Amino acid sequence: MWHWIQRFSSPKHFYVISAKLIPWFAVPTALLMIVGLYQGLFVAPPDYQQGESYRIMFVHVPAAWMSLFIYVVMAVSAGIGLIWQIKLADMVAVASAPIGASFTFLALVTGSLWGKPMWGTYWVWDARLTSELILLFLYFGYMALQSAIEDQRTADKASGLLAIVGVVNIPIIHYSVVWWNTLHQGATVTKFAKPSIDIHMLIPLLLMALAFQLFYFAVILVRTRNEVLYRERNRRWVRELIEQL
Amino acid sequence: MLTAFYHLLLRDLRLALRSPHELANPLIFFVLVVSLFPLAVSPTPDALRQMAPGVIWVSALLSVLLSLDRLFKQDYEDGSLDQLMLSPNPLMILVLAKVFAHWLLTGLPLVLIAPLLGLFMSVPNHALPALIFSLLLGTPVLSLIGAIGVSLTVAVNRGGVLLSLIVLPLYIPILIFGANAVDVAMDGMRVSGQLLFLGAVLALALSLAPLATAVALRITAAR
Amino acid sequence: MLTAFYHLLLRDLRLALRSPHELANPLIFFVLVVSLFPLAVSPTPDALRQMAPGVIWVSALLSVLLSLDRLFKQDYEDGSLDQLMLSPNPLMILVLAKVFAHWLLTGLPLVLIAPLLGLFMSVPNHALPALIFSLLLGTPVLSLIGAIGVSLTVAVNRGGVLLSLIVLPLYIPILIFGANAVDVAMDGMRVSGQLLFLGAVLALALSLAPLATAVALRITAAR
Amino acid sequence: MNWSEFFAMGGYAVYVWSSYALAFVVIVGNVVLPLMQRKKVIARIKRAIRRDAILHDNSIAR
Amino acid sequence: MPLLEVKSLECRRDDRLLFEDLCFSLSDGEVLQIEGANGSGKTSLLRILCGLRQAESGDVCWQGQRLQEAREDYYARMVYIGHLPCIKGDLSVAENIRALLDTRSQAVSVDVIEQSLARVGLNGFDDVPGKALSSGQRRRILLAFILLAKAKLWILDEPLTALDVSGVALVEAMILQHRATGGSVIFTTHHGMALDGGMRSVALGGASAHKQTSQTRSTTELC
Amino acid sequence: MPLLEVKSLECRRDDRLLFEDLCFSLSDGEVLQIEGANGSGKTSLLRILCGLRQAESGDVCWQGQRLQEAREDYYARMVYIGHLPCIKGDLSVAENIRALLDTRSQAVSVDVIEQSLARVGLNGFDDVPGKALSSGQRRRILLAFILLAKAKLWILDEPLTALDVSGVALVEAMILQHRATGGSVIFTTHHGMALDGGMRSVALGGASAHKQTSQTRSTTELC
Ligand code: HEM
Ligand SMILES: Nc1ncnc2c1ncn2[C@@H]1O[C@H](COP(=O)(O)OP(=O)(O)OP(=O)(O)O)[C@@H](O)[C@H]1O
Ligand SMILES: Nc1ncnc2c1ncn2[C@@H]1O[C@H](COP(=O)(O)OP(=O)(O)OP(=O)(O)O)[C@@H](O)[C@H]1O
Ligand SMILES: [Mg+2]
Ligand SMILES: [Mg+2]
Repeated sequence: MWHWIQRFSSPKHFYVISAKLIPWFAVPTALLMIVGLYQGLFVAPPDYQQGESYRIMFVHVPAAWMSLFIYVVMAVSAGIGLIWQIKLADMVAVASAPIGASFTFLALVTGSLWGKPMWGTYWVWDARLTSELILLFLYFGYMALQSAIEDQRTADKASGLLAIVGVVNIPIIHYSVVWWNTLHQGATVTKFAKPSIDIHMLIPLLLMALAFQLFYFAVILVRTRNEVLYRERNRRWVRELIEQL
Repeated sequence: MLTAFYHLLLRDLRLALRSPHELANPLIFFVLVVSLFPLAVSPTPDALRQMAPGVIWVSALLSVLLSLDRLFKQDYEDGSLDQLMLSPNPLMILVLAKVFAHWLLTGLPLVLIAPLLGLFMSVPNHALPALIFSLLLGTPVLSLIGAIGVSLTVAVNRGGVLLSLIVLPLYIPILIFGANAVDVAMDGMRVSGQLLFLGAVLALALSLAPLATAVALRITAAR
Repeated sequence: MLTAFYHLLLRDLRLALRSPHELANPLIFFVLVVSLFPLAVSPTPDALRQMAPGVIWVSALLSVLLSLDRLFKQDYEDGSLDQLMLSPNPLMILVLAKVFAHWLLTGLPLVLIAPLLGLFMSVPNHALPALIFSLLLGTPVLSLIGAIGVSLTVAVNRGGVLLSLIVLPLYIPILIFGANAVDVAMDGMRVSGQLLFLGAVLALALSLAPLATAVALRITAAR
Repeated sequence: MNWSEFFAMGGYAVYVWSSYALAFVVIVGNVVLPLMQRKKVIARIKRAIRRDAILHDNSIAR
Repeated sequence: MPLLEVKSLECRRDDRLLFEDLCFSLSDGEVLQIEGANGSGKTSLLRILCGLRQAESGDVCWQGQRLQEAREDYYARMVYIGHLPCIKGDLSVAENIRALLDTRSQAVSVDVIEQSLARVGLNGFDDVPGKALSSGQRRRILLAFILLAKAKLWILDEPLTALDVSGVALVEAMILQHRATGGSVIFTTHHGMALDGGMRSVALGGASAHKQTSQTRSTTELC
Repeated sequence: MPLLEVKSLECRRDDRLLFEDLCFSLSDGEVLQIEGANGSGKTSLLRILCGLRQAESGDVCWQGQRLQEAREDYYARMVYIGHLPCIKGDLSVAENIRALLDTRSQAVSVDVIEQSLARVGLNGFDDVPGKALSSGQRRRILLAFILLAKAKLWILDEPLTALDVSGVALVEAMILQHRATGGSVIFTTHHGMALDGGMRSVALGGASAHKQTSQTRSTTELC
């Protein structure tokens, strides 16, 4: 097991393998997205309360989920990089940040676009909305620290530590709707009991969520590959590879 | 003389842009501080609207205050300030260049993002121009006055808090008129009086502050 | 080990007290910022009371934030930090000593003056204990978390704003619970829940933050 | 259901379609940016290879 | 068993390889000079030897144990001074020395400090604040610190910086005396040091052709 | 008329008298060394000569005019480097040089900068950021600056700091060449500089007994 991890986590090996993996994520992403969009926009019935506006859900909720998920991935891989000194893990963390930030941004904007018709205002300062905003700042802080420190090793370790410390915010976001009474929807899908949502709405939502997930995997591979190339730019194998291009 | 102004301005801008986070940071700080208030106060939209001008203006002020030490501190510590003072060009012009760079990097972004924050804090649309213009006239004054403060404290170790002590009282008139302009605009009244005042203060500061800063630098940087 | 803690604590206190303005400054900054708000907002006593907990807490937070750079920055720049890291004593203990000194110099004075400011902002008497205790439990956490942030940015030029970007998001839960405690107390309700939370966070921070800071220092101070 | 009704989204068109538009932008951006980044990295490495070759030649010439 | 052993150390800065496969060892009573032109990596090497930096690969062993494992013992028995002053401007000379010794948990009496100050040519300066010293006087404080630190191993990065002729002679005498009592020294300098009895040297960067020392010189043991 | 004339200068720091009634003058093509032990006031004197400090009494005259009146002309024709690096970590080497020259309103082409970098042994380093340089490399940037500054008078405070043997030789050659073209130099150093053709020296603080230079030495003209 350990041996396998070591082997796979060698940047060169990763670079070779990942090239083959990307299509396996990219193609299903496209398919799922098309099906999900069709189901969400044409098949799912209007909501009896919210009318058509609820269709924002099919982008808002997956984006919001991804914003949390990516942060956890980032923190965990940063932790792995910090403790076991696996360079590839650091690279994954670094590559995750901009993707996570963009999804957080998407969740924030679509949320407030949804909020206008639902709550009558784009923005309220309640716990979930605010903590999601803070999540965006955590991403920014990570990226800022990463770019502010010149030495790559130092930058990885320092920003990794920050990512780990920032993870405390994740449960706060998730449980904010429980701990504080807020305007925002409580858990409707992720409840353990039967989800309190119409099955015709649930299916496209899950499809879209899966599509977003796979999309992340595809993009993270591409970004990590860039990171590998850049950081190993003085290694012989990269030089040879580039010369062949 | 003009080229010296221009080159120094360029150098400071380049230095700041070298690290991309530099550019975004005062902005993010501003947004963060503004959002601290609703969090801490958890108000109704109405109460929020009422506090908005004050909160935005106080945050802008603090954000400028915090970024002041980039004006001269580092130049002092690494000796570049000595070289500036040994320039054949009038020190005043160089000071003006540095202050201008500082404003472009901190004040201007605040002005640009303020309308968005105004919306967040449910400032009505018709009051946004007043918000923008009051900041546009007010933030350069903050930088100019700040420069005097920084030049006075540049030789003081850990002078950060001392600096705020010196500078904040001087900022207060700007704060009052700036916030008041927005307040008044929210009530639908004319704000030309407040803006005129801010403009007059800006003109005054532009003509006097660089001189005062230059004099202060010659005094404090003797070592 | 204990003597190392004690001596370092003493050194930092002595260094700060050497310049008397040091001691007063965070306090004065706190008072100034708190008084900026009534100036900018010009509210009724009722509205003032409503904002009071938030404003006091935000100002306390900013005042700690501003004073954070005295924690490690100078030691880093003049090489003393290298010497600390070459100490045979666990770095964690030394970090704890420095953080404790920082709190004694910034957090504690804030706690002591807060009731006065509360009265200024017409916080009712029965809510003052909540104000004091929330600050007493909260400000050490601010120093502890701040230490992590400072240690991460200590090698970054002009890291002041970067520091706030890193630290403020981590401060927000403290801010929310702290201000909320006072809010709730003003309504005459029990605040033990909020205070318990703050206490728990303090315990957590006390046990983890010095370790994280020490790790961060070893990372960033490599040069 | 006809198309104009579909695009009207029951009066919520602005909100729904701007959400989807933004989602589109974010997704496309997440595809395009890494690919551009890849180009940049490769160009940079190529430049480094060329520079090293020149340096190498020089040192041999000496 | 050698006191300090360096095993195939590699160091890179950015893209440049400074040294690789560097091996040498140091035993009791030995003096070792690290040679090399500007930028050849002397400072980087010394910081790695102190455990302040991590090498890209290779190990540093203290009495047979890897440095990371022997930290406490190692730090109790070595002392390092680098390019940076480590002097607090607000503390007096005596307090500065005391603060430096405190990190090593070493207590000393006033008399002892005064003796060491006399030795380094700072008699009568014990209550002068650090900021009122000239550059050479600051470096002399560090010499007093080294004298008092009672360490087995001295690691000195350009100890002659800013010292006048009498200062140079003092450092030479200090090193000779330390060696005579069984201590070891690793140092760098660009100015020939007159140490009779010989010392070994390690050259970095192949740039040592520039150097014309009149010392006995053993070849570097590259593995 | 001498280029620079010093008339009965007095300098005190705190309560200590460093020198009084100091007089000397410097004409075209002359090289003058300020001698003195650590703390004898060399740096203070040079800063007074630059007009960065005010002497307690006495005058400095540039071509017969008092310095305060001749500032613009004086600064256009002199260049000073002190103990401090003047190097911006975030700017590249070439940009650093350009920034220094900009304060003198001097524009230079890329080629010229590269030539001067080659001269000071930094070829190929033009796009390396300042913070990635070793201490000696940083000082070499200043040498390139002096070369490009086209000044009549050089005032150099310990120009040999951190330089290796080749660096010292470079500074010697630079000074000789400057003198040959009619330029003048005032410098301090604790390490003998080999300047054939002789130079004058001024000793401060009576501590020059320590110095054993092999130079031709004229006595100080104390009035
Ligand atoms: C700017 C405004 C908004 C933000 C920042 C936001 C943020 C979030 C976040 C972070 C989640 C994921 C929570 C988790 O998985 O723990 C989420 C989920 C969700 N949001 Fe929003 N939201 C906003 C507005 C809205 C609005 C206006 C609605 C609808 C009225 C809404 C409906 C939902 C729903 C249904 C979920 C899924 C809940 C679940 O089952 O987990 N959101 N939102
Ligand atoms: N900021 C200051 N405040 C008070 N006294 C000072 C200050 N700086 C220096 N001094 C005192 O002035 C004297 C001269 O200092 P100066 O730096 O001019 O000496 P120097 O000849 O350059 O010494 P060195 O060879 O060590 O650089 C010193 O004895 C010092 O104690
Ligand atoms: N912070 C840094 N980041 C990147 N590279 C650096 C950094 N500091 C130094 N370097 C590079 O590492 C090399 C070695 O630097 P180091 O300070 O160890 O040299 P040195 O031998 O001590 O030189 P000097 O005699 O000038 O003090 C230099 O060529 C420099 O370019
Ligand atoms: Mg060095
Ligand atoms: Mg000096």
